Amino acid sequence: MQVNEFKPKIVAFCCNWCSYAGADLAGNNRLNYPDNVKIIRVPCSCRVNPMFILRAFQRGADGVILCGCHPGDCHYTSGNYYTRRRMALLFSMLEYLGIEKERTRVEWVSAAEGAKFSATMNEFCEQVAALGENKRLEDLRCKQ
Amino acid sequence: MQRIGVFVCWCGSNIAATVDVKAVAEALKSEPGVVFSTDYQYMCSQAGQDLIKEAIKEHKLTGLVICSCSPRMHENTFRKVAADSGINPYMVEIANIREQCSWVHKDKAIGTEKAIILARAAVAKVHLNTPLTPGESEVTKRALVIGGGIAGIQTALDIADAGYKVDIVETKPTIGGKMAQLDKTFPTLDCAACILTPKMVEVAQNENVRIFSYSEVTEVGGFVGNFTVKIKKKARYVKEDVCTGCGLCTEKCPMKKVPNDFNLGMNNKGAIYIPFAQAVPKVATIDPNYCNMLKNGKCGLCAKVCTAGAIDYTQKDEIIEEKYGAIVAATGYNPISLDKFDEFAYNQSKDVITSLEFERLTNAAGPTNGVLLRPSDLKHPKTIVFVQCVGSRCSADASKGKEYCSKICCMYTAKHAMLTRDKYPDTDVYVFYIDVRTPGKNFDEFYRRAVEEYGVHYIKGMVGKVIPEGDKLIVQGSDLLDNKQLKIEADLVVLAAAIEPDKSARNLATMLTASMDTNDFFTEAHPKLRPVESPTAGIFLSGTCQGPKDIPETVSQAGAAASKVIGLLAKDKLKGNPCVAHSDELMCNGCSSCERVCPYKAITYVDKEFRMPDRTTKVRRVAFVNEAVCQGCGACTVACPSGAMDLKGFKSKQIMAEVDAICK
Amino acid sequence: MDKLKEQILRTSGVNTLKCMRCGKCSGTCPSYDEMEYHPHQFVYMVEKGEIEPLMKSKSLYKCLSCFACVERCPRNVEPAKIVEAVRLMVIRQQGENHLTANDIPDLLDEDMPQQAIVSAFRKYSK
Amino acid sequence: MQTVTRNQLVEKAKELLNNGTVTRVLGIKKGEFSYDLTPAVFTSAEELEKEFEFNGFAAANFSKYLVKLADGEGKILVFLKPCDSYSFNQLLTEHRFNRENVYAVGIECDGFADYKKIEEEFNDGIKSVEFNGEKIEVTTLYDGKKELAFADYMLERCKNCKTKKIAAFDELLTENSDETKNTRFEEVEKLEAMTPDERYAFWRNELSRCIRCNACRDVCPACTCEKCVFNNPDSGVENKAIQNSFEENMFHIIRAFHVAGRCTDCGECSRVCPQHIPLHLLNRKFIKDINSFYGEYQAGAEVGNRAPLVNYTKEDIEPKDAVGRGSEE
Amino acid sequence: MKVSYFPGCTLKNKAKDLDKYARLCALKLGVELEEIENWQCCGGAFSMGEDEIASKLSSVRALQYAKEKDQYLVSVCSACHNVLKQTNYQMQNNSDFAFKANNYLAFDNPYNGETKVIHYLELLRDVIGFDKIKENTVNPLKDKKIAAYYGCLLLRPSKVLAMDDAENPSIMEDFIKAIGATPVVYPYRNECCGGYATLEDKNLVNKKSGLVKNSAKNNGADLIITACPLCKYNLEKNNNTDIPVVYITELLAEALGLKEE
Repeated sequence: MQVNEFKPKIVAFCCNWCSYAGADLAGNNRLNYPDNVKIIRVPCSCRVNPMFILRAFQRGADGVILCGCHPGDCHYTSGNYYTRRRMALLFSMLEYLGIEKERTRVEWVSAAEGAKFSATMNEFCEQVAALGENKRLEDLRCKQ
Repeated sequence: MQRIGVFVCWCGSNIAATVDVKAVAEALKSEPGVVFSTDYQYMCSQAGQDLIKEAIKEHKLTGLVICSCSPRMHENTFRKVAADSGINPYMVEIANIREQCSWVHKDKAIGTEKAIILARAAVAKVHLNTPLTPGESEVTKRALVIGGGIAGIQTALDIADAGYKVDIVETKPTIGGKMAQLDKTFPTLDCAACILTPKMVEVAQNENVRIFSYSEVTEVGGFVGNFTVKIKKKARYVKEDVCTGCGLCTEKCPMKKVPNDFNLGMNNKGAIYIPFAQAVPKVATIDPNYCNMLKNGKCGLCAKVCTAGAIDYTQKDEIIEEKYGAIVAATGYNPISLDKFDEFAYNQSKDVITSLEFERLTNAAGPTNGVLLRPSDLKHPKTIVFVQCVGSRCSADASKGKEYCSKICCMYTAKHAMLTRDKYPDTDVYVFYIDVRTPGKNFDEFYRRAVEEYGVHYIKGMVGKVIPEGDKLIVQGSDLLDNKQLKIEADLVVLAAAIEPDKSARNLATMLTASMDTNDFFTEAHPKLRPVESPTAGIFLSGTCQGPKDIPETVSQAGAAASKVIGLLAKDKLKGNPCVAHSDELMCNGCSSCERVCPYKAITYVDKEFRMPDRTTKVRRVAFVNEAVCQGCGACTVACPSGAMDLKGFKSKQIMAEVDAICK
Repeated sequence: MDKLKEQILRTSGVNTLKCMRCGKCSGTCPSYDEMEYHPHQFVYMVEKGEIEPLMKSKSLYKCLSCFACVERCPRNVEPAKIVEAVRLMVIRQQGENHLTANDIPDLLDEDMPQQAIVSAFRKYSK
Repeated sequence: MQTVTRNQLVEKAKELLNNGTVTRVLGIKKGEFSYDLTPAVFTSAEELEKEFEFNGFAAANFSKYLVKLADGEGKILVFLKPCDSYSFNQLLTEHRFNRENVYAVGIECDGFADYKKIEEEFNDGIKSVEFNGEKIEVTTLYDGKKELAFADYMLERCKNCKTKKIAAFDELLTENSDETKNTRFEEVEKLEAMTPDERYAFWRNELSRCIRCNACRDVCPACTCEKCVFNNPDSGVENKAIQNSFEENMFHIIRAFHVAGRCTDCGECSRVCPQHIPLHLLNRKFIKDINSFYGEYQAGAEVGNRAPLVNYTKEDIEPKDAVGRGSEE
Repeated sequence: MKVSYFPGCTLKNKAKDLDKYARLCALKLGVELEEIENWQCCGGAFSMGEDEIASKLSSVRALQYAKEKDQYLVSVCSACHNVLKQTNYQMQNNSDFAFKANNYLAFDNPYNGETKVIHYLELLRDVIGFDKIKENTVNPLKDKKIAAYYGCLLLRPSKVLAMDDAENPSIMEDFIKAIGATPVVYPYRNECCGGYATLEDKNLVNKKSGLVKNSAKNNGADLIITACPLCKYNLEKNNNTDIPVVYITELLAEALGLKEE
């Protein structure tokens, strides 16, 4: 990696039961992924309010990824089904407003999918890095 | 303003090798609100815990940030440390700098930088943490067991023995389940009825147990310790408390052509029937689909012959409502339908049967009184072929069958083969197998006896096709060890059909908000450490509804489920998870969005009077979260348009503070 | 991976690792008795990379493409596709056609439908 | 031009006041100019005669007012146009007012005029605007009297009227109709067909004009929260007045998402926007997506319907397949 | 109603009766079989190689033709039907194959498996309806005991052919009942006759066909019906058992009173 290569800021929301555990498993198995991914633990992907995602972009995140249990496997039985609808509509709207769709993502990662977690993060970072900085949604005043 | 202490763990070299722990502790010192920051080799050790306790005292800390391994490892440890030192345990946040930092990054500078950011995010969250106290709720001291097979019976008996009330709900007119249909049981070959029926009687006579036979659960509300359940008692058209079980009506009933489902349709019964001699409760039941009296008002013979006056053609379904502290699912299994496997000719020949049908054919109380006669012509079969793994171990994309191993078939097939050879030594018995799986006490020895002492021919390979030709069944299959294709002329073919959860289980799981896997087996809370609990609090699992298992395993699981139930019922009050949703009634619109997304029906609405700024009052509909039911997923918080609904421990402001800290 | 095996797997689209060695394909095969290597052996030998004996075997031309093994395989392995892939590998080689136009006249009788000839050509030559 | 006349409405209102069915009437009060109309409550026949107005500018959606007004003594009369009737049902679905306190009279609608468009035509100095059949007569200070074709000066939402069906009423003053039109997504489709850069430029141009007057929110029948998140310091998005980029980046997205699945597409937001921002194009994008992802859904079509965002099926589209689907169709 | 019709090579030649009566009967039942213009031979057997493209293009052409006419694609010959359905399935489910095939053929509108391919028997059952055949039967074959011979290609692989239960089918038996005869169910009705191996291994074919014929005869049949010219040939060449073999369409024509003597 080059030193001055653009490193996007990635916020990853992970549900406590599957994806956060999947990320832990990636750690257990020493499966590397970029350090610019920072995980926020939520009980369920359905806890993630679109406002959090907008907030992240406003504060200078370059990409936001939301990870939850696979549909049908939600710890709370149906939380991720709501997530799926909310994010389908939110991401579609962001794209409609001209925000590159590659900056947002939902991925289902189970507690057993450490490898998938790591691969997803690598891929997502690369994808966001290719787009460069998020200038369209960030609020400069929120940056220091 | 919080007084926050930051504790950076080395985890030996696990963290310290890739994260400069001292630099992290140092960097965090300058964060607002942080009054103490240090590092230590093993924060979770007794010495580490003491260090934290000391710091809490000395620096009058109000909140803790522990930079260590995943919260899934030690969050509870550190919460307990906080509680022991007089801080609310929910004032602790963990920055996961091991699994999600030191273990996935190699460069120390990078790891250190990330660890600092993660710690800052945790500090930002702790600033907004508030003390949380788990709610308490009463426990109803009565358990419900759904399913009256051996699993349900054993669970109920064990709960009753501990002195608690327990109800069994069974859809069939009698308890007993599949085990009542079996002949002998492996590997001891004692007769199923001899060991089961005393238990059936015992459960019926236990004063702590009530049996609702011919009944179904129709509605489940409430939560752990406080379930409200509606049970439909189907009309059996016989007064249960009056019928003496003499059986006269069943003999006199002129309608004789009702397929006897207890014998899997291999013989007939009357429209009024008692499933089998040792049925519990031993009362008659009328099948309304066949009874002439119920269908067109003609007959009434059973009422005439009944000396007890138990027949009541006007009986209606009855709904009973009861409260329970715990619920056990014990809904059992069924063999799969073999419609998609007709290469084995199950639908084309009467002499191709399932193993469960074979049990009835060899059972003394079965359609042939225990004499092994084949269904088509009631002749003794001289050559019998058993086919294993019919519908088990199929790949998911094979569009038929089950992916899992049904687990019991190898053993019962060995049993069938052995018993046949024992009773009818002139019969040739072949078993086609893919693998013989016999883990279990005395299991493999049992299988070996079938081969070595009883001369059962085990053939490694699978049957490709069964060809009914004349009065023979030509079984074409491969013998892989001999590299041959065999054609065996058989008189009877027995298919070890895969087993699947009872169809009622899915509907029940929805009512219980208990999760299921793709095969409709109930999911356990943890596959190893909590195998008899469902992830939904207060719901327990017993027997094959959780996965294929044999009788000894079922009985031990039934006992385990019972002990979990007893542990729950023994408590007077339950502490809940304090990270639950909470609605700010001043902001609540009463719009029902939250109620609609709640998977636990934890939200109800109340009309509440509010004082308006102009001193008038207004009654508004507002949401009320039952904290004992809420599991804290947070679906409602996003559905709520006004932001009245928030999740304790994961408040919007807390999460946004983390976002801000990360994006800084 | 062995090149031949790789080619077979690609052409057939079959994942031989899915096979649980139950032998149902061979239990069901109508040409079993005519074959030197049987359907389950095709799957197993390809998995082990033993392709050459299969390529040399007359068994290749005994498969009737009747799809019985495909239909009945509990693991959806589709053994017939493996047989076909090995056969294609052979007949795609220069001069390795199992059937040539010159062979035809001797094999014909006046009732034989065109279908027999075209399908035999499809299966036996390139 | 409206088929329903002011006098018809006044007569109906008087009748219902007189026979005691209602104690109050929700309507529009005359202003200085014909386009200067304010919703108001009338309690007597005299007030109605004197001040009740209904003309080609009377486009306001009445349903939102019921949240506050349906609490008083006796029933309140509301006249529901098709647009209003959907909002009416949606508010009932969300338990926002008590149905028993309202008497609803359904009235057909032929579309309303857009004063902003007329104003643009004449720069300044409009003295009066009168409606005469298919014509609009405008008298100005400088040019005297001019005639405009009504059809050319209709509100955008009326030109693309989604339906003329009245979805809720106690009685109908006029005929109900099943007429529907399917042109309202054309603008959205045009935007979808653009490149992300073009779309970004389009929206930046539109949203940067926002002055955060909050008129869109205040008029929106889906925005009836007891406390708006933008006014709530605890919500994390509190923002009462103009900031430089919040409007462009956040405010309108959050607002649109908040009403997604509940917005009936009544078009009030765009009608009242003093900066002429086509806000309906945000709401319609959500509606279009909802229709295409989860099946046709019209908020407020029936009371008690489950909004798409508080519902799901196990086979729902994945977000990655959803994004950008509009432009591919 | 009109449907696209793919007759196939043999029906134009050795199996003219199969073709002729298929058209006549369908017409009588209200369906016109419109022969696809310039159809090319399907190749007789479906090539299972994933990388086999050229050999499937003639089928794709026929499928595209039917798509443009917005018609069902019907064939009578079991082999053609099998090739068409399998090719169509591949066009639907293998995007790589579909992409390449479309590239080769350079259609104006790419073909992606839109056409519904049905066998003549499916046409009778699902489009026309066996009841209608019953109504139109003027010459019910009352005393005939008929064994339906499915062979392999009509049913398998059932995931793709999706016509009937591959192990215990009923479509031909129901057809036999519709024309007033009695079906004979026998275990070898879905076993292979030996197929194209007839060209070089008469012995193999003789064994396989013999099993089928014996089984039909032993179960009391006095006639075997088939939809496949190669099956018919193979069965007839086996002379161990004496039982006639006729095409389904011939039998249908007889029942409908269309058979020319």
